[in-house]
Amino acid sequence: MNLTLLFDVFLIAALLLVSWRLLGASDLFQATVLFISFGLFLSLAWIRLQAPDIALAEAAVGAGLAGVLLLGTFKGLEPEEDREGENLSSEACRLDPISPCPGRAHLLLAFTFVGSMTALLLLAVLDLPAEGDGLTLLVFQSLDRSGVEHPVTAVLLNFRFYDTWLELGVLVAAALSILCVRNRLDLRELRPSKVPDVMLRRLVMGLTPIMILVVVYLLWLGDHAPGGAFQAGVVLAAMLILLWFSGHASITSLSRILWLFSLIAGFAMMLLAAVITASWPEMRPLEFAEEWSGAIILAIEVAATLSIGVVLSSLAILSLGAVED
Amino acid sequence: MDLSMVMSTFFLYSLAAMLLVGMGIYGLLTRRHLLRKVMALNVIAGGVFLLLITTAYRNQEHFPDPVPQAMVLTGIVVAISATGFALALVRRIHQRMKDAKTDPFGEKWDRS
Amino acid sequence: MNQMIWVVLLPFLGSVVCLLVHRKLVFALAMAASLGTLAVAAGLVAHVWEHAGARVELGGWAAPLGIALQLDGLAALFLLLTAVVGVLVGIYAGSFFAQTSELRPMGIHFWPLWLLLWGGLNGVYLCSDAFNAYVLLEISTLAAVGLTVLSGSTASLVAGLRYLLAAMFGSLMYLLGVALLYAGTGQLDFVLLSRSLTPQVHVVTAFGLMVFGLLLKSALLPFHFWLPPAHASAPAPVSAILSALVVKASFFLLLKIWFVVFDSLSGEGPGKMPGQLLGFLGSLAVVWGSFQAVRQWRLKSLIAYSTVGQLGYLFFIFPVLSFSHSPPHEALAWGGTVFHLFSHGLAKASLFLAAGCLLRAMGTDDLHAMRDIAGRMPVITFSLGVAGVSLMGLPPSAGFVAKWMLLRAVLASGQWWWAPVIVLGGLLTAAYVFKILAYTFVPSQGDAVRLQPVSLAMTFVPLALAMLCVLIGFRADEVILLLPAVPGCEMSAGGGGGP
Amino acid sequence: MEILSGTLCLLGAFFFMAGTVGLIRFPDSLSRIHALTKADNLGLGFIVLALVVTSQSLTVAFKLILIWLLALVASSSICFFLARKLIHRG
Amino acid sequence: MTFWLPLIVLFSSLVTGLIIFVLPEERSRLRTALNMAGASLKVAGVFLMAWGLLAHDVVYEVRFTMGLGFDFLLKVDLLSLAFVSLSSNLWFLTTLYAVGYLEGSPNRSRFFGFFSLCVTASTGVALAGNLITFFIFYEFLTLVTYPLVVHRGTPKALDAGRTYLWHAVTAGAVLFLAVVWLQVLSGPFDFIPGGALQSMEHLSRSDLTVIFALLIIGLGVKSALVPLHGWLPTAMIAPAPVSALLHAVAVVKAGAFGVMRVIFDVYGKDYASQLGVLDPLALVVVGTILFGSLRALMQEELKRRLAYSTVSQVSYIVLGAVALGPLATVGGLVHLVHQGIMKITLFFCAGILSEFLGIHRIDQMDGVGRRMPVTMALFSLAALGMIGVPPVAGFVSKWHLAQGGIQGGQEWVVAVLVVSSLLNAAYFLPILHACWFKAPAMDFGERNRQERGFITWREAPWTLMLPTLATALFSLAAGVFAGWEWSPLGVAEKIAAGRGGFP
Repeated sequence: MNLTLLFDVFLIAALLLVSWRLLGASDLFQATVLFISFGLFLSLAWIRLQAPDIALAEAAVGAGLAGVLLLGTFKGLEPEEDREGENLSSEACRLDPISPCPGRAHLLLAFTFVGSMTALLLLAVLDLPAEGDGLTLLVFQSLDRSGVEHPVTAVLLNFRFYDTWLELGVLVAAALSILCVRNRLDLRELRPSKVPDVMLRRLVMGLTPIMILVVVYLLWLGDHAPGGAFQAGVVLAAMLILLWFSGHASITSLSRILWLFSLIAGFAMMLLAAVITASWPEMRPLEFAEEWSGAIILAIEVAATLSIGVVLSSLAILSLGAVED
Repeated sequence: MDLSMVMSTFFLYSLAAMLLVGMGIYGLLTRRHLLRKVMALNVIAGGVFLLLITTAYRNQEHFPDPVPQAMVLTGIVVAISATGFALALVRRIHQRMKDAKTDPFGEKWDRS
Repeated sequence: MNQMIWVVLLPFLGSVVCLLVHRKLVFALAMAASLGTLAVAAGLVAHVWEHAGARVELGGWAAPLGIALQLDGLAALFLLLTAVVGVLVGIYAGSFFAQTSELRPMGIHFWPLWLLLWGGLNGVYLCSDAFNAYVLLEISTLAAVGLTVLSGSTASLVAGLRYLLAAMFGSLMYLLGVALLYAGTGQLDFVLLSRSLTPQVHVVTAFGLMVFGLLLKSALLPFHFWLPPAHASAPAPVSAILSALVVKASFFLLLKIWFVVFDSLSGEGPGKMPGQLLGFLGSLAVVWGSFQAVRQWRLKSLIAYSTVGQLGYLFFIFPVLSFSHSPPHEALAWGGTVFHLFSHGLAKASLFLAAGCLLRAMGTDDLHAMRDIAGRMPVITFSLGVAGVSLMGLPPSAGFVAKWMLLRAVLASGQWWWAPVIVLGGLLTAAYVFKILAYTFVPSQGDAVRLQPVSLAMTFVPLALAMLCVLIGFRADEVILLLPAVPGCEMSAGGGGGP
Repeated sequence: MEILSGTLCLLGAFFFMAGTVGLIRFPDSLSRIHALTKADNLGLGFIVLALVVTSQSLTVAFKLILIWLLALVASSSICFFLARKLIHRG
Repeated sequence: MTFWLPLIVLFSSLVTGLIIFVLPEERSRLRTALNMAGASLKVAGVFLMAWGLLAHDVVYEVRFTMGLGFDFLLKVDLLSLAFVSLSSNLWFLTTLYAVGYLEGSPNRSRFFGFFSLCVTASTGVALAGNLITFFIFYEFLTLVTYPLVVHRGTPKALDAGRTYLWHAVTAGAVLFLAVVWLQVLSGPFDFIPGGALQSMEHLSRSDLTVIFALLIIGLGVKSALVPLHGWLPTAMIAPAPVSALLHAVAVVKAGAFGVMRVIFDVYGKDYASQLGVLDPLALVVVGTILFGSLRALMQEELKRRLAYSTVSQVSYIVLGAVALGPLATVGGLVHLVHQGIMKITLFFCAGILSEFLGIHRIDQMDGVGRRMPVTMALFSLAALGMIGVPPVAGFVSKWHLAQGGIQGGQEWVVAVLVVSSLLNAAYFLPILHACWFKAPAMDFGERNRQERGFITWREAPWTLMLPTLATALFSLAAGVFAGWEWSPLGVAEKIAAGRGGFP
């Protein structure tokens, strides 16, 4: 029995060590790589805590995409002048370009503040009731009326539909904001910085059909097992990025309107569902009739996957593409 | 899996989550390179999500509680979109610095 | 009572349509969406006028499982304020972004983001679920930062990034608080939470974390470092929106959490200390923010620092109401705060828009460069003056009514030590308002800088906002009648519809 | 069956160990990648075999094999690109 | 009808002011016509109200609840009638004067807009029915007078404006605190001739004393009591009509009027003396009178000397309110009107001298009498009035103040009056002597005629002369016909009748 305990202790020790090294690492590149391993350890933790959906999403988004974004941004920040380590001597560094540099006193102050806060948090967590099943019973009772078997998908796309809709809104807001920063609403002329070679093209040609298969499988799986819109969307994003890298036609070859539409497809579909249900005479807003909810959820999931894939791949391409303006 | 075993994993992981949050905040406050700050924020987010998933894992009799898992899924997507935006801003600022060659704040923008 | 969801649906619909439709139609459609939202908001206010609040369970699922929308007096007032300022700023933005060729592309990005932000804000005012509030705050923050960096200048990029990091940190602390609450009680809905909370360690910590996160997002003194650069470097309509509306959303949530969710906690013995702390921080903000504003020489950073100062006034409600919920000064405190919200929202929006006109006309908003503005641009000087009057709290304006009620509440509740701060704040505000006005009187000797023509809409929108400020000053009774439906007094008496 | 999958797992673990030792000990990066990909692929193969043995249904076994194949393709191509880059940079 | 008349009087100048604001600069003819129409409408309305109130005891009242616990009240009683008639008549004359004075100078529509707003404020101060409405118009007055002080935009004007602002806004803040505190303690109340607080025994005496002190500080700044008078002399930078109407009539009198309202209608004279708050105020008043006259003596510039004389003269009014004798109350009230008329004549003459002869300092005034005999005659008349020489109005008020002092058993009042009259003589007579009996030091005629470019009768144009003449005649008539029932003295006696103090 103490084997799992041993595994837990090892996992937690690894997590804490990686995050400590990650924040304390002198070299920025090393910090980025450690950040990717931190994401992987975290998804390992999710599997241990029986949250397979989250593990899928964390591995793909937390470790994969965040890593790609960080590497892309890091690559853009003139890697060579970064070689010498960041020394904590007071005059060499600055907490913030404008505010003064974190001298000894500042570090001490920060340490005491954070120390006391963490102690308070630990006390609070110890005080938490060790036993409590939250809303599980309620979810399972109304699971059959939600039109979907898998409880997480039911919660996401029916019970708390409003949250998921707003979350896609967050994605759209982020995408729009980044595009405003570039002041142009399309990606057409973004080329990968290096010319793709034949080997990569052939590899990607082979991989693409399998990845499409995986995307559809994950999407269909969402109804009754861990899977669904987010995980499928992220795999789709990975595929699109690979296509772009290898010089094939990816989302950068889409026309402006088509690209914009696919960007907000998920959000717009949910908006449509909300508008219809809100204007429906006797039904309360966002309430799906029993027999229709399964079909509606599936349609929404397809649109959500499409828009998540396009948004996340645009994020990555924007940060990796050669900044030309 | 008897009850005490479940109890200890719950406390073990939630304590770890709080330590992660503490480390993340310390990193956020003292690290000065903006890329590091973004990473620290993601570490804090990881810590918070770990706490949520541990509370979901707590009731062992039947399936773990799906609501916190849905919350974490939404949280991950929110975190990645905010991080993506922050990184795009950092890259844009640095691009603007390089063009301008001068540093609006009087010294090299990002020491490391 | 299904109209409630429309106040969130319409802006989102507008933003989606504005993104896809051709450049020429964007302004017309956006204005249609804005006016529609204003109509629905007015309908909601009328609804609250007859029968107090309303509650809708979204998706037909009962509260603990599903999410509910909660409408009460305070929310209706916030909706109305956002709608009115939103429509007027929209009209201003229409002509602001049409001026020069390099502003025009910004205009296209402005509308979808602004409508998204508006929908998020309306969502925050109606939300009654802790996690839902987190997602709404995030969508508002991201859209707000997106708007801040719209102009693409280096200063706005740096300020936007610092704003984003601070806001993300605040939201994560808030989320941590929600996680602790959920772990402790298994509930997410505000009303159900307020019924099942007992003062344990983790509940108090969650309370502290959520308040800390929201304070960071509503820029109270120690956490205000991100506000002035962000609001000063953003384009005029955006900084008007940021100062008048966005900062208030997290304050609204703070009110809801303090007086609805943790109502039992903040009442007796130990509950007094946080109230006093917030009051102290508020008074520090009032004095320090206004003092900094007096020292600024650029008009927009002066107004931005004045926001930091004026926000301090909002935090006097916590110490005043934390002593006792006895009726005499409770209605006054709520009235004072709501009036201050209205007057600050309208006056600050008017000031920023007028500053935008001056920037457009003179090419710079440095106070030294002002030459005979009063003579050549009388309407803008007049709106600057009237908005300044309302900020100072001089008679005919809503600001005066706000200060009047706040001062009476403070004195009636026996905590007289807040009164001198309120009066001192009024003095410092007078200092920087008259600093602006003094420079508009400087005559232009020979070197009269030729003023760029400023379009009609851009001159008369600040005037309309300033006039609204004065108008509300006179029609105080209607707003006060709405107040009994405010969560503080009404909620504790038994909550909304319940599950 | 238990003992078989147990031994297979141990074998797999052993190969992983070999890979990591190779990673640390070898002088230049080229040989390091070589050691790493070779050992880890083999180790993964044994772990997958162990899982196939204990898995009840055929579809699960087939999926596991598919996963192993994909992992093989991925790691070998990455090793190829890395090696090419290293040689170019010389 | 009773509801509309006060509103018409109040808003006649507001409406004209707003219209003038929008008028383009060159439409001077229309602007003058508008000004004159507004002024005459207001004067007519005031006379109508006076006739209605005095003859038929019609009650004019406008009540309008503003919100939680306070309502906006305009109420016309005898005291407000005196002040509103003073300010409306003088506004009519000063507008005429200003049209002539500012001929051809820039930004006139802005000037006249704020000018009429300022008169609206002073009318509002007069007509206010309770402390809160009084406060609203008191603050509005500060707001609209600031642009007039900084009208010229020169750095000196901006500095003067800044000092004026600091004093006025601080006073406003202190007054705001006091009004709110009083409202919290006593609940909403209106001005009652005998004093509103007498009926409320439950209020603690210490709180009331502190509130009284705060109220007096708040009002003292505007009525230029000594420690708070700093802004008045520096505000002399403003153009002559501004310093004439504002610092002789509107702003300063609003402060004195406020003090009288507080003492008579809020606390009530007897209750105030029971509280023992009147004696320290008396001390301050005496100090102001003497200090004002002494500083006036030392001034070189004509307008600064007149400013300091205003500081001491206004304290006469407060002296009237403070001294126990009923006749002193009458003296104070009547001095409110007399001082206004006489001081405005002096400022008009000073304006003519500075505008047409470029005379600012007193030592330049030798032999001016020969150059402008009529102006200097009027100046001397008003100066004699200020000193208290019998036929002119000044004597009447000083006489009543002295009588009140003796009646109330306070001999020091008579002593103060005698000393200050001597000081007045000390700083006015040398001016008169210099301008009539000394040979002209500088030649005035030629330089100015070409410069002003118009051939006039050796005096200033009629638009400037007429108002000066009118105010001088007013001050003479107020003195000679004091006995007439509707003269300022008669009205003052009626006001004092209801205000306690009569045994």
